[in-house]
Amino acid sequence: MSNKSATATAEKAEPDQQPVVSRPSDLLTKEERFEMWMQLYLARYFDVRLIKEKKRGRLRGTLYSSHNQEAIIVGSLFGLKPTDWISPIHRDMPAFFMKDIRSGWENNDRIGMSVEEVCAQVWGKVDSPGRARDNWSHIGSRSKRIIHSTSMLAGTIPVAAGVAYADRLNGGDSVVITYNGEGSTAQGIFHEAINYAAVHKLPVVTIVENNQWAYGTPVELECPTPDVADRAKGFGIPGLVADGQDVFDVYDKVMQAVNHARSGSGPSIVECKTFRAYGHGDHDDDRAARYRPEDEVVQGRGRDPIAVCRQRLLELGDIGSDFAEKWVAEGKSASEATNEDFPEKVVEYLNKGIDFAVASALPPAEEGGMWVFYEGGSK
Amino acid sequence: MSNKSATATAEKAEPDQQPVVSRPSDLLTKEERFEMWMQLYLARYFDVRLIKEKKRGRLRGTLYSSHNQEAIIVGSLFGLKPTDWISPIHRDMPAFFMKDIRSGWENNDRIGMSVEEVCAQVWGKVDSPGRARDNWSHIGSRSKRIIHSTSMLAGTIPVAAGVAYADRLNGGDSVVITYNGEGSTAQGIFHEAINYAAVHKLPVVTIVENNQWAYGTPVELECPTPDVADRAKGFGIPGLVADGQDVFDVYDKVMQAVNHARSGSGPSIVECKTFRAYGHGDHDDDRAARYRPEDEVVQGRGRDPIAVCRQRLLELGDIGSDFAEKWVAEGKSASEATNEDFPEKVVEYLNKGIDFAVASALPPAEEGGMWVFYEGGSK
Amino acid sequence: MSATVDAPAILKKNYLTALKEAIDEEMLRNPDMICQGEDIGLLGGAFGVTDGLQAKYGNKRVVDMPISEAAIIGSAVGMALNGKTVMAEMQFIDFISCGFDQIVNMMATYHYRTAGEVNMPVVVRGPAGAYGGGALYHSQMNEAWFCNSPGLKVVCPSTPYDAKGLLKASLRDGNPVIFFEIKELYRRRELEEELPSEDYIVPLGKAAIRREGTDVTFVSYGQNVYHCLAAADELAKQGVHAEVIDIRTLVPLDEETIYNSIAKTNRVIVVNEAPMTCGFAGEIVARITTNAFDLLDAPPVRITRLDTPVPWVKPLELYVLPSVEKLVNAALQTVRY
Amino acid sequence: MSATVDAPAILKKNYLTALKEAIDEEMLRNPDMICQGEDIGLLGGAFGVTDGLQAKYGNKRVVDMPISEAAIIGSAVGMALNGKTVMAEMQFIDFISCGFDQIVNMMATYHYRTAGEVNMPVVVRGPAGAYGGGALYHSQMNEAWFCNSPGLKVVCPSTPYDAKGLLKASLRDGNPVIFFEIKELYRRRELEEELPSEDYIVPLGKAAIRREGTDVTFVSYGQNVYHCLAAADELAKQGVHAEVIDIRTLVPLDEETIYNSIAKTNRVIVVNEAPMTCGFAGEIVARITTNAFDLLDAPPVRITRLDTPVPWVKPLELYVLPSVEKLVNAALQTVRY
Ligand SMILES: Cc1ncc(C[n+]2csc(CCOP(=O)(O)OP(=O)(O)O)c2C)c(N)n1
Ligand SMILES: Cc1ncc(C[n+]2csc(CCOP(=O)(O)OP(=O)(O)O)c2C)c(N)n1
Ligand SMILES: [Mg+2]
Ligand SMILES: [Mg+2]
Repeated sequence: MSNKSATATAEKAEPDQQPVVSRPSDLLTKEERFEMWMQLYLARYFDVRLIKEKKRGRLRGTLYSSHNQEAIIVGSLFGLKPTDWISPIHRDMPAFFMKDIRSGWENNDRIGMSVEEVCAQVWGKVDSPGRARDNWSHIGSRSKRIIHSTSMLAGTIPVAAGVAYADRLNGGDSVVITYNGEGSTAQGIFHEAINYAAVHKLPVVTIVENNQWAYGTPVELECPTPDVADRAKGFGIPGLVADGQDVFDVYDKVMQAVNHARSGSGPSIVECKTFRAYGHGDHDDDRAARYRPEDEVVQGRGRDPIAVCRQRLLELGDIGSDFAEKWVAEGKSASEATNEDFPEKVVEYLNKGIDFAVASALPPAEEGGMWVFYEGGSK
Repeated sequence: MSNKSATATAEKAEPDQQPVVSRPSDLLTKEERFEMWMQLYLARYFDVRLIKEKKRGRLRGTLYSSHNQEAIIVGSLFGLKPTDWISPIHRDMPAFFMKDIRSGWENNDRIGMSVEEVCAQVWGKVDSPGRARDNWSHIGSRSKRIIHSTSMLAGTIPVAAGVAYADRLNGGDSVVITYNGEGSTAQGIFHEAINYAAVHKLPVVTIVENNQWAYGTPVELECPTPDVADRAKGFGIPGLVADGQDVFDVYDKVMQAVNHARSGSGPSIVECKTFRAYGHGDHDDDRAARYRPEDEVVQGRGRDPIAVCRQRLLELGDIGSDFAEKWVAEGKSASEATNEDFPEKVVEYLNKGIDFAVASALPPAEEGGMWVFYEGGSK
Repeated sequence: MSATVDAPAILKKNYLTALKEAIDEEMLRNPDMICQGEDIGLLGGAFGVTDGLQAKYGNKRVVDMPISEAAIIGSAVGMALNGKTVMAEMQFIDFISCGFDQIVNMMATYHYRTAGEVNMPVVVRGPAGAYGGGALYHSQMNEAWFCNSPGLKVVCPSTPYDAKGLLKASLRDGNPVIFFEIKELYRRRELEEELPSEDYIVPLGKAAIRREGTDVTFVSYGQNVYHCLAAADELAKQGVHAEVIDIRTLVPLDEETIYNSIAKTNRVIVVNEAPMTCGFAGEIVARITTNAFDLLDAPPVRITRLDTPVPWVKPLELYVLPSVEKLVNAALQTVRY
Repeated sequence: MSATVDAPAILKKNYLTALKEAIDEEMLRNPDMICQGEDIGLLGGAFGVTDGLQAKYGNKRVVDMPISEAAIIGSAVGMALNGKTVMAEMQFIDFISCGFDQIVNMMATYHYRTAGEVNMPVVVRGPAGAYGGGALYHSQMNEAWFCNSPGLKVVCPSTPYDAKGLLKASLRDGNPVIFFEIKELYRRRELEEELPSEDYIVPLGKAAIRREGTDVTFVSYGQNVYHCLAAADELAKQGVHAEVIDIRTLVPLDEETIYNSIAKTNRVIVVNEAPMTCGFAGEIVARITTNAFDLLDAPPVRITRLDTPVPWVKPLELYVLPSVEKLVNAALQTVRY
C-alpha cells in the first residue's frame, strides 16, 4: 500500500503487536452503527452549511473543508471515554462538537462542546469558548478536555504529551488523541514530541489524516516512506494504517491504538488514508483544480465515507432497502446538496447551533486588551 | 543488540539494501591499515595532550574528550574523497585536522585543516581559522569543506543537506558527513533535516556516535528504540550499526553509506556503538563517577580502539610481535600516558601544532566589533 | 506612491507583482539562485508571489519544501555556504518562529564566526502584518526579534517600487535579510504604479520621505505608513503639517533622514504595529533621544500595537492596533505640548 | 547585597543555593509541581541547581528530558493545562531558541486565546549572560525576544535573596515566566548572604534601589548591576553621586522607581549586556523619554553590548560588552552635558 492509495485496509502493526482476534467494531451494536452513520451525516452537513454560508459572505476566515474525511473524525471519537482528551486542528471542525456526542446530542453535561458554542466560534461571536479571540479551529476547553491549537502545525503533540504525563501522574487513565495532516509530520516538533512520548510510554495517539496533499504539495515531497505510518518505526511504536473512508476501519485501528495507550504501552500513530475533496481552503478551490491531476481527484473522491457506511449497514442488515435512497448527501458537493439529502435530526441540530451563533453578539472591542496576564496567582 | 552494547558488529541494513559481498576494508592495503592505526594514535595523543594542557591551566573552555571514540573519527574519514564535506562537533576535535590527512600529514595543499590551525583554535589564538571568535569545535572552512557548527545540537544536519543539494545541482559528487551524539538525535531539526534529505535523496551520511550517555542522561531516556540507528526506519533509509571500537568496521559501514549516497540513493544513518571514557566534559569527570555505574564504566572502556586495531594488524600479519609492546597508549588515561606510549611521528606532529599555537597572538580586541555584516555585495 | 494619473493603466503593477518580478529577474540574472519554501512551486505560493517560477526554472531551482521551517532555513544556509543565493519563503512570516534557532544562531552569525570567510546571501521573506482578520498566527510583525539578533538585515517595503527594488537589493546584498512583506498591500489597487523597465534596486539603509511637513514628523514603515499619510491629510485640515518618513529598512537604519526631519519639526511620533515593548518603534525613540535630544521640543511618542497578540474579530483587532484616529490625536497633543 | 559583617559565615548562601532552595521549597509545598529539563535529575543539572531533587521527589516529578527544547516547553504547557506547575530548565538560556515557537506562540498566548480559561504556571529558567568566555552560544542575554512577545513575564535577579524570592514568586505567579539566571553570579563569594529562614517572596514588578545618589541614575539588571555599583564607587571619588536601580523584573517593569530617581538626578544611563538594537535598555530609554521627558536635563544614555554576538576570547568579549570604564566615562559626560 502506498501513500497514494486510500483504498486498502491492511494493518501495518509492528511485529511486537498482538494479532487482533476480533475487531472492536464487531462488538458495536446495530444502534451504535446507525449512530455512527448519523454522525457522518452530521459532520458532512456542518461542512456543507459552512461552505454555503461562506459563499453567501456570512463568514470570515478560511474554511478548511472536512468533506470526505468525516469517517476519520467519527471513527476516532466514537470509542473514546468522555474523559479522554482530543486536539483537533483545521480540518477537524466537527470534532469539537462531536467529542463525547454519544453521551447525547442534546446533553449539556457531556464533556464536549455544544454545537452552539462551536457555531459561535465559526461566526466569530462572544459566546465562542474563546470569545472569538482566536479563529476557527483554535478553540478548546480545559474542562471539556479539548486542547487549543495554534496555527503552527504539529504544535499540539507535545502539549498532548504533557497533558498525558500529568494525567498519568494523577493516576488517571485518559488517552489523548491528536489530529494532524500528513504534511505536518515533517515538522521537528512531531519528532520531539513522539520521541518523548515513546520514551515515557505516554498515552498519546497521533492520527495522521493522509489526504495526499499538504496545500499544494503532494505527500511524496513531504514524506519519504511508502506509508506515513512508517514514521512510527523510527520510534519503535505501532504505526497503523486505516482506510480513512471506512468509519469502522478507522474505529478499529484507533481503538487498537487507544487500548494500547490506555494499558500503559505507549503512543501510536494511526494513518488514515483519505483524499482532500476540495482545495486546501475555500480560497484555494480554483487553483487546486489546476495543480491536482483531474483523474486523481476523481479517483480520490470515489469512495464517499457516508456511502461506504451505508453499504456496510445494508450488508449487515442494520438498515433495509428503504434506506437505499434516503438521505443521499454522499457524492454531492456543497452546492449540490440540499437539506433533504440529510436526516432531519441533523439539519435541526445544526440549525439550532447556527441560530444561536447568529444571535450571539460580537465581543466588545476592549476585550482586545484583556487577559494578557492571569491575575489570580497560582498554587 | 541493544543500545547499551558497544561490542556487536551485526549489520542492520534495510531489506532493500544490497548484501555486501566483500567488505570495503578487505580492499585496504597493509600500508593503509597501518596508517589507520597511526591515526588512532594521533587522535588519542591530541586528546591526551589537551587534557594535560587543560589540567595545567593553559587552556580555557570545556574539553570534550574523544578518548575511546577515535575509531569513529578515523574510520569514517579514511574513505572519503578530499572534496567531500564533513561537520564534526564537540567530541570530534581531531577530525578537523584529520580530514584528508591521507593526502599527507604535512601536505599543506590538502583539503583539510592543518594541525597548526586547529591548535591555534584550541589555544584561542588569531591564527585559528575563525580567528578565535567562536570556541573549540565551532571552527570550519568553506574552502576546506568543513561545516561550522553552532552549539545547538544536530543543527548542522540541515546545513549539510543544503551543502549536498548545492553540490548535486552543480553536478558534483560530494558526500557530506555529519557527526552527532546519540542524545542529539532527539532534536526536532534532526528529523526535519533527514526527512528533507530522504525526500530529495541527498548525499548526507549522519553518523551517530552512541557513547551511551548524553551528559548525565542515559540513552534509554533519549531514544525509545533498541538501536539509535532504528531512527532510520522512520525515513525509509539505511540505518547501519557499526562497532565503534573497531576502526575497520566503522570504515566498512560508513563506506557502505557513502557509496549509497554518492550513487544518488540518498542519506543513511550510521550508528557507531561506543562508550564515553570520561565525564561529559572535563568539568564533569568527578560527577560522572557518581552518576554512572562503575561496572558499566569498566565494561564500556574494555575494548580500546587502538588495541582492537593492533590485534587485527597482528592477526593479519601486518605487524610482527615486535609491535606487541611498542606504543602502549591503549587503556591508559591521559594522566598515565606519556610521550613514550605514542609513535614519535605522532608526538612530533602534534608538538609542532602546539608550538605554533602557543606562539600565535591573541586577536586584537577591536576584532570583536568586526565582521557583523559582509560588505562585499553578492552576485 | 507617485503614480502619474495619465499613465496607461495596463502598465501599473501592484506590490505582489513587483515582488514576483524581482524574484523572476534575479533568478534569470543569477543562475546560482534557488527559491525554496512550502507550496511555492506547483501552487506558486500561498499568495502567488512565486507563480510560474517553477515552470520557468524547473523544480530543482524552485523547490517545494516539506513543512519544515527549520530545515528550510538550515538548508538555505548550507546552499549559501556552497555558493548559492537563496530566497526562502515563509508561508506566513509568523511561522518563522519554527525555524528561529537556525536563523538567529546559525545564519545570522555565520559571517561573524568565520571572521568574514563565509557570507550568507539568503533572503527569508514572507507575508506579514495585521488589519486583515488573520488572528494571532497570520498577523504578526515580529521584526524586533531579528533586529535584536546581530547579523541580520531587516527590510519592510510599503510600495510596489520599493518592494521590487528592496527585494533585489536584498538578494544581492550577501547578508542574510529578513524581508517583511505586507500582505494587506499585496493587491491594494491604489498603490499600483509603473515600474521602471530597466533593472534597478532600492539600496538598503535609505529612508524615503513620503510627505513633507513642518510641524511634526511621523516615522513608520509597512502599512502604518498609510495610516500616517491619512493622519497627515486629516491634520492638514486642522493646519498641522506633518512630515511622513518611511524608513523602509530597519537594519541598517537611516538615522540621518529622521534627524534632519526632526531638526525641522522638533516633534516626532513613531508608529508601528508590533507590540510596544522592545519593538522597533522604541528603538527609534531611543536613538532619537540619545542622538538628537536637543532637537526635541516635546517628548517623542510611540503609537504601536498594545502589548497583546493580534486578536481575531474586527473590533478587537482594531482596538489593539494603531489607527488614523490615534495618530491624529497623538499629533495634536504633541504639537500642543 | 547587605550581608551583615558579623553574621556567622556558615549561614551565608550563594545565588545558586538560593535558587536551589526556592525550587526545593516549592516542590515540597506544591505536590502538583514538576521539574523537567536536560540532565536535571541524575546529574542534578549542569550547574547543580537541581542537585538532589530527583532523589528527594522521584524521577516522575524531576524528569530527565531528551535533548528536545521544544518538547520540554510544549509538554510543560500540556502539564499546566492539566493542572500542574512546571519548572522547565534550559541547560543554557541560549538553547531556548530551539523551543522558541512553543514559547512565544503556544505558551505565551494561552491565557489570552482562552479569554482567561487557562493559566500557565510555567517557569522557564536557565543560566544566562556573558563575561565568562562562553562564546556565542553560552553567553546570551536574549530577554528582548520575550519582552516583545506579549503574555510572558521576564525576570532577572542579581542577588541570592532576590534569586530565591523572585523564583518563588514566579513559580506562584500563574503566568509563564522566562527567568534569566546569571551564571557568573552563581557562586560569586562576595554576594553570599543570609537568607530568611521563613518562606518569603520578592514580588514581580518591583525594582530595588541598590545605591542612593543624586547626580545620575544607573538603571540596570543582572550582572551589570555590579558594573554600575563599581562605576558609582569610582564616580564617588570624583564627586559624582550615582544612584543605582536594579529593575529585577523586566516585564512587568517598575517604572515609578525609575522616574522617582530621575526626578532627583535628572540624568540616566541604562545598562545591559544584550545587543543594543531592540534591547530592553532601549525600551527603558523609550519609556523614560515618553513618560518623564521633562525630568531630563541630558539625553538618556544606553550602554549595552555592541550589536554583535558575544565572541570567545577575552579581549574580544570585553570589547563588545559594557564595562565599568565605559560607564564611568558615560556618567562623566552626562553630568557635564
Ligand atoms: C509550522 C507551519 N508551517 C506552515 C503552515 C501553513 N500551512 C497551513 S495548512 C498547511 C498544509 C497542511 O497540510 P497537511 O498537514 O497535510 O494537512 P491538511 O491541510 O492536508 O489537512 C500549511 C503548509 C502552518 N500552518 N504551520
Ligand atoms: C540544543 C541543545 N540543547 C542542549 C545542549 C547542551 N548539551 C551539550 S552536549 C549535551 C549532551 C550531548 O549528548 P550526545 O548528543 O549524546 O553527545 P556526546 O556529548 O555524548 O558526544 C548537551 C545536552 C546543546 N548543546 N544544544
Ligand atoms: Mg494533507
Ligand atoms: Mg552521547
